[in-house]
Amino acid sequence: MTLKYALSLSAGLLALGIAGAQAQEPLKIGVVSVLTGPQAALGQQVRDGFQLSVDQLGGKFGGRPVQITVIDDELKPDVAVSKVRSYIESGKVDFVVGPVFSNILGAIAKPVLDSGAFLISPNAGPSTLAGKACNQNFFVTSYQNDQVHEVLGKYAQDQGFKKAYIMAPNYQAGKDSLAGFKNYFKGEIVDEVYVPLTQLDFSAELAKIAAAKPDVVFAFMPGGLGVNLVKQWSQAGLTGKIPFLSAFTVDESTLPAQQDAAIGLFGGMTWAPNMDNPQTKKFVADYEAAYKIVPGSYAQQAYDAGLLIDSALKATKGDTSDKDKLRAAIKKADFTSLRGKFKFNTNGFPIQDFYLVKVAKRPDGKFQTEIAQKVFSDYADPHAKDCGLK
Amino acid sequence: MSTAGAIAETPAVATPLPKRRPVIALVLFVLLALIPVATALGLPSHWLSLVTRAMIFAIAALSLDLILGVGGLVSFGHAAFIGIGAYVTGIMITEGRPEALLALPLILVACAVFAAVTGAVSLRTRGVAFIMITLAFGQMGFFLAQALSAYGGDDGLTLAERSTVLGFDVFANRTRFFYIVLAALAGCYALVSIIVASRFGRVLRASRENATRVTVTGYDVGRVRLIAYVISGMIAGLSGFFLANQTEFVSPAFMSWQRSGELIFMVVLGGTGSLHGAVIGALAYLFTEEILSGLGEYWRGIFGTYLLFGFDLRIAAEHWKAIFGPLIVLFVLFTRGGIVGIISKLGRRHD
Amino acid sequence: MTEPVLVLDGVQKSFGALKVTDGVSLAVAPGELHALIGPNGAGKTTLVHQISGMLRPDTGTVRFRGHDITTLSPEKRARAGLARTFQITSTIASLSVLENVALSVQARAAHPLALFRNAARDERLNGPAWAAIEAVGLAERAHVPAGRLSHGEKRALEIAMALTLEPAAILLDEPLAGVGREEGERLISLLKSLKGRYAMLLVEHDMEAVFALADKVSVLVYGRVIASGDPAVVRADPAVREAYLGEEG
Amino acid sequence: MTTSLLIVQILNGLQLGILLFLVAAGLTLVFGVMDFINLAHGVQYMLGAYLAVTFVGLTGSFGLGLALALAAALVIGLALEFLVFRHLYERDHLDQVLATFGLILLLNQGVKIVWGAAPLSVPVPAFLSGSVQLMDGILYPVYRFALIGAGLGVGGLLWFIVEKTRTGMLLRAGASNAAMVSALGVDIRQLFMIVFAFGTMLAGFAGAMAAPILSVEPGMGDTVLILAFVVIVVGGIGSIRGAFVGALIVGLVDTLGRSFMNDLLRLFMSAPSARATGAALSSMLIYLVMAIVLFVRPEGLLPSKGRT
Repeated sequence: MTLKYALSLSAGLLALGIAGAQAQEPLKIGVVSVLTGPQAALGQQVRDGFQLSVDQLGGKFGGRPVQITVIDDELKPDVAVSKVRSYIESGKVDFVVGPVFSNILGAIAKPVLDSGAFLISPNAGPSTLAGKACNQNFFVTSYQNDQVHEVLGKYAQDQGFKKAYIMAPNYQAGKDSLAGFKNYFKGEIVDEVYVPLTQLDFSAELAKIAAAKPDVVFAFMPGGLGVNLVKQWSQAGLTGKIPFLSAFTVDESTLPAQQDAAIGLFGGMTWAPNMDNPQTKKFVADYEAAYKIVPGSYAQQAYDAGLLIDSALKATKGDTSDKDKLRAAIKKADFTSLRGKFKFNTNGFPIQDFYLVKVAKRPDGKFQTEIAQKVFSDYADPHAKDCGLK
Repeated sequence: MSTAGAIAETPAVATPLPKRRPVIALVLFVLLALIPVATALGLPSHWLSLVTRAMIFAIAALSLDLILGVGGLVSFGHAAFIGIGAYVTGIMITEGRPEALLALPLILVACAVFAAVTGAVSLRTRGVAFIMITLAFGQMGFFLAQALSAYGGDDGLTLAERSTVLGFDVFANRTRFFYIVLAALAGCYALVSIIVASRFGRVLRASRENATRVTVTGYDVGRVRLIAYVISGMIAGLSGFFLANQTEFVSPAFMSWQRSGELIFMVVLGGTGSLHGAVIGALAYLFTEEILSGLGEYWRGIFGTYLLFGFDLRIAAEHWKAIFGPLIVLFVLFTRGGIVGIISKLGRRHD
Repeated sequence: MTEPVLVLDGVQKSFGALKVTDGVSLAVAPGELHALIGPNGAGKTTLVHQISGMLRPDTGTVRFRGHDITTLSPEKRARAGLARTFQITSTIASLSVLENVALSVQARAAHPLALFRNAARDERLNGPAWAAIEAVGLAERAHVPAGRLSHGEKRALEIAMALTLEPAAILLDEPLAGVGREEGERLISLLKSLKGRYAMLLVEHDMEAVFALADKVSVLVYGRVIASGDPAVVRADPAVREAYLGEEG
Repeated sequence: MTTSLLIVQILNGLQLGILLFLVAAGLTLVFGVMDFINLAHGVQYMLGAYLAVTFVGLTGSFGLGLALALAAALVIGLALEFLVFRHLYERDHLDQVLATFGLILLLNQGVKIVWGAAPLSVPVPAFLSGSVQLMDGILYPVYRFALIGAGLGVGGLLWFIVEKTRTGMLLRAGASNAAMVSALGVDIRQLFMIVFAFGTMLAGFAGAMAAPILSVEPGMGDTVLILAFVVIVVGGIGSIRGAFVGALIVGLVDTLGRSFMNDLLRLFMSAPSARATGAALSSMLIYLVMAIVLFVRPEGLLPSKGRT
């Protein structure tokens, strides 16, 4: 029994070795994403969006077979670091794609970049990595975090709102969010509220909003917080009375739960599933066919990350040994983004258009965000000037 | 017996100090010391980091066992000490003072003060009230770390460098760091063993079982427990120092209540009160987590495929918690006294 | 006569409306075995708790060796030389007999809470512990965990632990309760051997034992001392016979 | 700050308290009577919410869906009792904690496998979808009044059962002395099973009632579990009255702290630092209250009789 097992084991290892020698060496890509806990819905979009790009390209980037390892960061920074480090140590890793959240990115950026691998963030884009701490091997296919909040601040300013009530969870991204909004909104802030990340019931805040009578409300309430807030907002009869602007509060990951309560609420984004270009139409249709849900920006940005890597490898003919050549190829961003226009700034963050998006119900009964108007054109984040890269 | 008092006082079955203990501990440490050799011989190389991390948690679990297993005090806020150790390390490095010989005394003092203050309040209560009040202090530490926006707030703090010893970057080499942590674990183990076997330890052990008897014998049980609590907190702070240096990152998540719960879990999994049980529990917990969550990759590494009877094991790995959970339940239902309980049962069968 | 070791003066304790001990006064002289008897619910154990410090009297004072100890904590009373045993035996079940007694010796040693000094091999603790164990006749059982002792052996162990505190007085709360006949006789002879060396306050139901051992007897009924004095006199007291002995048959 | 705002905030606090009471009642009952620490109570609450999503969706009726969800929660609860819990009653608390922690892992992942990771929701039933104008600019949903009513109803029912019925007498006796109750010829196992089933139903009911206002998502029970534990230790373990009072205190402290902490601190400090301190303080507030209560009264505010 033991002998038989040992024999089959060594045979397996032998087969593995031969296979590795014959085929072209696979491209090793780690996808770091949150797959457990309440935020797993976002992480699944990232994983699935990236996988879709690989599948559509026949399992190969630039002609090289892709070997994806999915790493669940559990939304715990120290867990993420140890898993990512383990993965990097396990062998020559070419790319790490991920994660969803900035605090995880802050934790894994150093070990990934120190190893010489390229780090492509499909969502998180913290200001530190856009500015002083920028890195030549770090690229972002989403946006700099502040920019989305600035979209709403600019819109509120353009609309001539005078009094705003703004709220976010009590953590760093929440503080950055409200700061981003205030960069462009110059009216009066009647109240600036930070709620615990675990808050269940918003009735206290809603009562304060009703009492303060602002012209506009801006909220950054990601995930389940947003579901609770939007449902309770609508139940309190505030829908339609006070304009509701938000970031990461109404999107394709939360809409299945918010449903009608979210209709007419505004968000800010660089893309929406109804974007009028052929690649988006195909992507949305394929994604819905494969995963049965409407893809959101998380999936879209991860998909773009896949296309980006493919474009770079095509340029280098599958070669990853010359890092400088590969980096130059990535910086060209020579692929057809679902957003249409897409190019990289010196700090590895995109320069792109931003839109106000609005929640709508599709004819088939599903919910999605739709582009309402363009707010910024070719918008580059201001942190790039703090970055020493050329 | 009152419910509130029962939780901490029940496990009166504890064997005082099993004779087999030094042998098991010795075997354990020798096996650990061979891990770098094993990785050189083909064990996946990231196991070196994994085992280092497991040993860091073992230090914390060991410190918890001193109060939980030996002293009968179930602290549900022990992660706060890991957090203090990690944050002092991180803040010192950020402020340009990476010297470990400066950071370590500061960590020990900070943890001792925090333990003395919170312990003095918590130890007025027993049983479930003690669990909850330590949880409360742990949560306060968590929210405080979250409010430290100068040091990253909720996002945590990436360390610019590792701690140095006398100016040398001794933690840079992973194998060296492994052996330093192993030495620290062995040192803590020896220290805690000595304390448990000491006059103080005898009073602490006796207090868990029968505090009234110990009191009328002439001891101030509250003071004994407070001293144990402070010592335990200081050792846990040390593990925070290592954790910060391993991840090169500190975050409020280090002191979440889930982390405190995991520590309790490690101690109970290994077997309470035996000290080496806590170490074994921490190792077993992290190894099981690693193997289950990497099930597909390990399978492929051995057999060259993700499939087992046509089932993609990567799916099982994604839902590893749904496997881990029932394993825990089965383990509790069918064993007594944790892993150490199983070992000593096997040992008895041999005799 | 010499100054009494333990003096209770008007000790009173109520739980709600119920006065459990109602102005109890009594004195125990050095070397004297003073028995406290009374029917169930008379307040005997409550009184012992107040003397040992587990409960605090509402009014009244407890004096020990000339000092007022009414508000002192139990561990301080123990260190002052006031030892006790429990109605329900109270030992450390998982520790051996030797360790239980050594724990008690340690309490009066120079560094009772030394952090790094090994306790099990410490002859300064084990020596006196062995002496006490031999005095109560448990030498053969010294390495058995206390939890596995018979009931009478546990009583003896408790007495050994009390002796190592070098007490000036020992409170014995029903040491014979639940002990078989043979073991009971052994305990009685043990107590007899201690008589004269320690002041003892013995709470006991077993009348045979009480009258065999006691120098002085006090009778507690509904929280009050209704009679106190020489055993023979108390036995003859009509009030006692009615309230207590009559009941016993 | 206006009086009407204060009144609305107090109402909000009470309503959060009632929701917590619904969760805490089952927890304290199981803990008090059976001396059993059931960490899985939180995931049973979550299951209730998920089952409500499914059954309300299937039947199209909130009432019918709720009833079916409760029945399903009961079936799952009894299955768990049979497979797991019943073997743990005699074990020490740490074993119970460990095993029920395992169930948390299983069920949190389990709902993700069955229902997916994305948040879900239950629509507010049509007959409760109206709202009442309590102050200028804000409507108070009728459903929330229904929630308060349900909480009070459950509280009253429990009080009646525990204080006024023979079963309640056995429960109270069982809480202080299980051996005595079994000596009376009562099958203590059966009694425990009934209590556990009832506790499960309460958790499921709380989850189903919360589903129309809260996001139904994996892990939703974890936060609530900790709050429920805070509630029962503040109130006194095993005491229904204690759980009720504790829940109201936690609900009020949390809501009022969030509402007025900033304004209060602004009297002493600048607006930005008041905001920062206020946010940190209001997160900590309930834990601070719990620590103080336990420090002053380790047995809780209204401990049940027969335990110390």
